[in-house]
Amino acid sequence: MSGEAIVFYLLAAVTLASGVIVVTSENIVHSAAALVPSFLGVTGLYILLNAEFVAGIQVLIYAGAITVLILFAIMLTEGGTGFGTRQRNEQAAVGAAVAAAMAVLLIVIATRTGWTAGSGTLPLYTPGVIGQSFLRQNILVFEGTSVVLLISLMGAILIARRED
Amino acid sequence: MDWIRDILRAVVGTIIIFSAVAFIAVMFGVLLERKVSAWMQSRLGPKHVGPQGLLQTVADTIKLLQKENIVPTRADPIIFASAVIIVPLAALLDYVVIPFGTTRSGPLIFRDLNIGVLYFAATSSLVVIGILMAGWGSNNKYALLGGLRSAAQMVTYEIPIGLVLVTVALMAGSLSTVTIVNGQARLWYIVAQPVAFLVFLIAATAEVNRAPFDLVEAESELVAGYFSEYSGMRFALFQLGEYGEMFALAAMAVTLFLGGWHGPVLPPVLWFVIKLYALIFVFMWVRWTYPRIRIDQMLNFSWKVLIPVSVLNLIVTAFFVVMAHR
Amino acid sequence: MLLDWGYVAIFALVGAAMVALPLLIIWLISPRSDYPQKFETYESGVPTIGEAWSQFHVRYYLFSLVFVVFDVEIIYLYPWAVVARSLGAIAFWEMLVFLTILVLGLAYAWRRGALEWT
Amino acid sequence: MPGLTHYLVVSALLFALGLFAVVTRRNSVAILMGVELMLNAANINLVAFNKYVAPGAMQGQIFALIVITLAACEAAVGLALVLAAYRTLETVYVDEINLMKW
Repeated sequence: MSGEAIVFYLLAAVTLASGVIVVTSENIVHSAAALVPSFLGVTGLYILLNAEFVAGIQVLIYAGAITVLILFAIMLTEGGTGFGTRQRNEQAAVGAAVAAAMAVLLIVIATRTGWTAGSGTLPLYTPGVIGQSFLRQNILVFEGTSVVLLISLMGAILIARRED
Repeated sequence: MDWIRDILRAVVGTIIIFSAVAFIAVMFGVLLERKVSAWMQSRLGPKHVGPQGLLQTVADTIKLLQKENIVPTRADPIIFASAVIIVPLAALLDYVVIPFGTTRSGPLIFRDLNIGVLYFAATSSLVVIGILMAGWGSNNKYALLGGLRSAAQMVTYEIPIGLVLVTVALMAGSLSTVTIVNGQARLWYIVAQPVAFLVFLIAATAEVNRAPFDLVEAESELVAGYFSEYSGMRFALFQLGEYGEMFALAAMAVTLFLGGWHGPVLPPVLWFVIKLYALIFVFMWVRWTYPRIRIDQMLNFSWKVLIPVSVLNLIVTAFFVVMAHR
Repeated sequence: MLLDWGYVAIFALVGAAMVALPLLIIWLISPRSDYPQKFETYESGVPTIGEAWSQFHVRYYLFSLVFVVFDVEIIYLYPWAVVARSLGAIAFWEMLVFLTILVLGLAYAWRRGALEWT
Repeated sequence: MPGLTHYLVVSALLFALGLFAVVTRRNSVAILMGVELMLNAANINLVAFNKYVAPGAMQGQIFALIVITLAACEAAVGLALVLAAYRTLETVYVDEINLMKW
């Protein structure tokens, strides 16, 4: 087994194991804390896929910002007080079956399809290459994002602010 | 066997950087803090352990090692234990991209990453998670309040730091720290970017929760903030995290604005260390001079002063960089 | 490039081990006490009342909300900063549009009082 | 050497985990965490396809960045909704938020 394969399996194991903690833990703060190793595992996978810029963004936004937001939201609502409360609804078994069926379906599709290996070599995705792409081909996406950000900022403030 | 050599080099490099940060930066930094504060208040400071009190922090660390190992029964054991690893580790991870000097065979840096400053921003944002976990895991009212305040403060001041990093990256045309330092061979960026330097310095002070931004661990109201419940060696590890982060930010300021290792006559590494300690002295000077500000002033200052100023500064810089290039 | 990140991974692993080392040492050598008061939560010396895990004010959320949006904004500035010089004036104008829209967001948050610590 | 299929399998498993959280959790914040896991799974796919199927183009990575952005917006707005619901109904459990149901 090559070094890359070992690293891949380790990262996949970290991602999925902490993912399992996220979805099964009875303590909501443990779930949120387990999100961090899961996101970091995905970061490692991005690096294996030669996407280091995306990996940096993943840490900055997911691990550094979204998790903080989630932790804040937990502490502003139930916090740790919801320990005794049931965390899963009555359809846990059905849900597990659906999720398992979904996983099987996706895996079958992924393994049975003959993916055409693309032509061309993978360029080194430096921030510069990404920047070129954003400012040239994907300029509309780039400017559109800022509008989306503005709208979601306004919407979220409008919703979260106490009206008094 | 190339890969064995690589692994060995990485491990040795890590151990060197960690020991240097722990002993030279943090232990000496704590001593320096006490000496500087004593000097500013016309006291003598630690004087008895070793020559001129030089070994005071070593003695303190040995004392902390022998303290009882106390985890409060009401605390959440897993979160409580992981926070104490995350905070110092996230602070120390910053040192990967800091160029300490240069030798004939190339710059003295652990690894010159393509996304250098972005990596720096990403790892320092991980500290916030550790602090929130420490505050929540302690199940202590002071700790939780301090943790929430710390997190609010650190995320607020991450934005101006990010904007300043972008401004410098724009000047250098690269995110790699080595390229940024090389770009300052003739002129340090502080000359062209005094505003950005000031913003970075203020935001860095807030980022490491030092006075005047120490309202999150204000002794008189919050005991010690998020690490109130951590005693003995765990307390020392939080100190490692805090001082490690302070030195990392100062080193980043040196890299971004003060020309890194560049300087006449003296060897490069020495120049870097001199600049680093000069900035550390400024941090300490500020800490022992200014009173603590209130939380609303702290937040207002970032959102209504620092961020608009740094956005404006970025636009002006972009204008000059792009127009000058034509 | 993978080599760079291999180094970083080893840095993180060895670093975690070195940070955990003092914890192992104190686990081995530190004295134990079975004095129950020592394991109480600290509350200025009086007996602890209730759990600390309670509800907090929504203003913390408003600040982290504005933070997330601006943090996301900055990730788009990094690649732009690298190529702005080579792309010339067009890069400047594109970024001006982008930043203006986000400054509008800041102005809105300011106006609505989301940046007030009330 | 791990190939495209390896990444797709990991992402399928992560997606299923997220889906499980979304359909069975009662706490709305936990549901949002499940959604974040699903978005991460989608992102792994995008970047993996970029590397193995279309290495010349870079739409995969660009799109992954867009998805991360939208995930941040979604988290901000979603959690704001949770807070608003908590303020009026004093619960974050989705089966107790039933004002519109009769």
